[in-house]
Amino acid sequence: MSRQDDHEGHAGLHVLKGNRTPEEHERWIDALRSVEAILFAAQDPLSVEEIAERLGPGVDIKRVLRDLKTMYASRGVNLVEVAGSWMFRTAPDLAHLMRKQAVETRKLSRPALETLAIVAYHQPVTRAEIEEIRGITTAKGTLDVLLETGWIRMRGRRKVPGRPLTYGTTDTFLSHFGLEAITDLPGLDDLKGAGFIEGVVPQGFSIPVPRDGDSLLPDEEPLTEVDLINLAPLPVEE
Amino acid sequence: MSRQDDHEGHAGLHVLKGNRTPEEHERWIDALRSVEAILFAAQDPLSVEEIAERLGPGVDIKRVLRDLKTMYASRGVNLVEVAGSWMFRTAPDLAHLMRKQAVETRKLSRPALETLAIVAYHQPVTRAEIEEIRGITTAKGTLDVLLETGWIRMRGRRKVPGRPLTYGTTDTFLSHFGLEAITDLPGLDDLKGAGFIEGVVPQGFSIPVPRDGDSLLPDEEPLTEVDLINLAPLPVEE
Amino acid sequence: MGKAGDEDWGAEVPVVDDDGEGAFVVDLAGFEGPLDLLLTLARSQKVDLSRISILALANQYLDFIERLRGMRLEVAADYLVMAAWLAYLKSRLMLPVEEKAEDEPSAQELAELLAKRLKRLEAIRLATELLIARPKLGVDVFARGAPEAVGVERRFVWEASLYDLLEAYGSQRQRDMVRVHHVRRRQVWALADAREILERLVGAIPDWSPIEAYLITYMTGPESRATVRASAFAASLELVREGKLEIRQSEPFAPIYLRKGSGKPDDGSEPDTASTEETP
Repeated sequence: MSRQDDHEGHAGLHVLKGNRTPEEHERWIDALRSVEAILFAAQDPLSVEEIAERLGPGVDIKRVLRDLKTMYASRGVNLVEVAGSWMFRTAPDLAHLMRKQAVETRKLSRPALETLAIVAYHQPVTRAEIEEIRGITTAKGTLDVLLETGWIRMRGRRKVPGRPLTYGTTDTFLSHFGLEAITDLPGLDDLKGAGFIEGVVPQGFSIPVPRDGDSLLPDEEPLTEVDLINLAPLPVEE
Repeated sequence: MSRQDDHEGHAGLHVLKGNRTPEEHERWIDALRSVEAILFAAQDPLSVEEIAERLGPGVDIKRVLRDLKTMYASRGVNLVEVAGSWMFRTAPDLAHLMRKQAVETRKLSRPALETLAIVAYHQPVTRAEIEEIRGITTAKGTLDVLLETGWIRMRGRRKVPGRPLTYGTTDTFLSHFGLEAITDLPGLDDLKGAGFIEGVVPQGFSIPVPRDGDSLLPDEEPLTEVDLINLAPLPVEE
Repeated sequence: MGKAGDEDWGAEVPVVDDDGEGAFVVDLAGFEGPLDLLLTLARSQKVDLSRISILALANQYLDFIERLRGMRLEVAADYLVMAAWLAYLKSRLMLPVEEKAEDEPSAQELAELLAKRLKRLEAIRLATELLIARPKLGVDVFARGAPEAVGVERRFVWEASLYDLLEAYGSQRQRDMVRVHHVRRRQVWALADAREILERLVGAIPDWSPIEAYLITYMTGPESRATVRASAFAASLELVREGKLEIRQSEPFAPIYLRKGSGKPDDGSEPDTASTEETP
């Protein structure tokens, strides 16, 4: 299988040839193959930096990723960006074929899902705020379960009396729900359109723009070391 | 990215269109995508039967596999058959990307340094001779480490009972220690002058003039091919 | 409500709990709190939540709670708190517009706040739906099933300077010098040692015995034989001169015999002593 002279063999690659010299094209093919192999082999998403580290310098990895994404868009496996990192995944429309692959996953209850959504859309959010939105006391276990899934985390403490803990989502959350960034949350525009983002509603009634990133807000303070020890979620019993 | 009408988007798939009706072609594309996804997500290689079980009837899986194999032949990932089962694997020529090079700087241990110095001054020298000079048993690992540094090499075998291996230094040794030739190693007077040897040197104490050159001495015989295979240094453990 | 753990994983929630005192507490399963119940009731009005009649909603809620109580079921406290609050709101809404206190919201404002809270809950419910409808990793879409691990290839760059090397060699050979010196001392039988040993041994043996018999235990190896013999012989001559030992050899290279001397210093008349020779 000589890569150099068999045009047909390049399959998907040749469609992206463009206006390159044969040498440039060859380098391009090499870059595509390399990134393809690195990402295909990996189970977890890889950042551009991680790919670059493996490839060495001189490759425009972002362009390669864009081309690969296009090439794979119609395939059974797609290249997707998740939380700034890239990974191959099976195409969503083939989910029916994959049922067998699915390990028995525990389904989160409604309250837990709702709490997760509130953390996602309102982060950073305190337990009291979650309860205010849901109009119900949140069982301590619910947040523990969510912490255990690795989808939410304790971000810090709100600088108000009582210094309540603030919660936010993790990269694992983004990865699980196939979100490139927290701003990609579905329905965000609808929520904004309904006037919940802007300050038209009274204090404490707004659905804020979900904030990305790990950096604390001005009204948050970091967790202390003691917090980190005491708050480590206990394993949830089966 | 509509799969149905975007020809370009099919990337590798359209080259295999052949003489099919649009409907047949669509079914064919579906089969390719499905097998692609199933194999990608599978934890172990899958047999034709296992794939068939997932896909349901009516698909010529062997042909699908053959087509996928052709499509992927030039790619960074290949479809390979292993013991009658199929799996995606990164292309063999990209194996170097699947390894991370971790370069660690290590200091030679004291015994290794001493042994190296003895090899340098006394070469060609056998292990027994090194032990006699050091007055201590030399661990097998010490010589292995030195062989791994590339600074010493096995020269041949001494023509005495037991045919012990003889060791000598390499060109890498010279270049690492900034020596033009092995004869540039300082003699007794220089060592004394530099304070490496202090006090009164007893009668008969001498430091050999290191012998240069790759050619074997009259009492050495070359390594055999069997030696070269058996003596290949094993990687040094962490 | 208020249960940890299993419930969060979608376990069955009991509809009715026995509180242990015979009365049944309606857990209002299916309703996640009074706000959720209100939202459900509001939806049944089938109008935009922002134009909903809070008054009508309050009535529905109060009716619902009343019906439960009519069935002599105990209703969880927070539902009752909401009922009380709604009854209060209803009474204020039905009164003619009162004089508004500065720091207190009007009944209309309270109604609007409630409507907005309901709308917000509904919005987050919708968002939850959208979120869980997304293809989920490990459920709908799958990552690489058999990832190829990246092998870490450790390469060591060894470090040593010429200084290190020479220092190692120098001190090694220096140790060597000291060690060699010790070994020589052990291997040479000093004259004094030989004399001392011979004196001790000969005293114990009354008759002629070959010198080898005395020395055999000290000749531990071929390399020590010469030094032991030489020193022992030299020492024996001295002892003969002092009269502490007699020595005899029948002919050159014949075995040398020793015996205890008379104790008087030798006068040189003994003929045998002259013709002895050291084994080469």
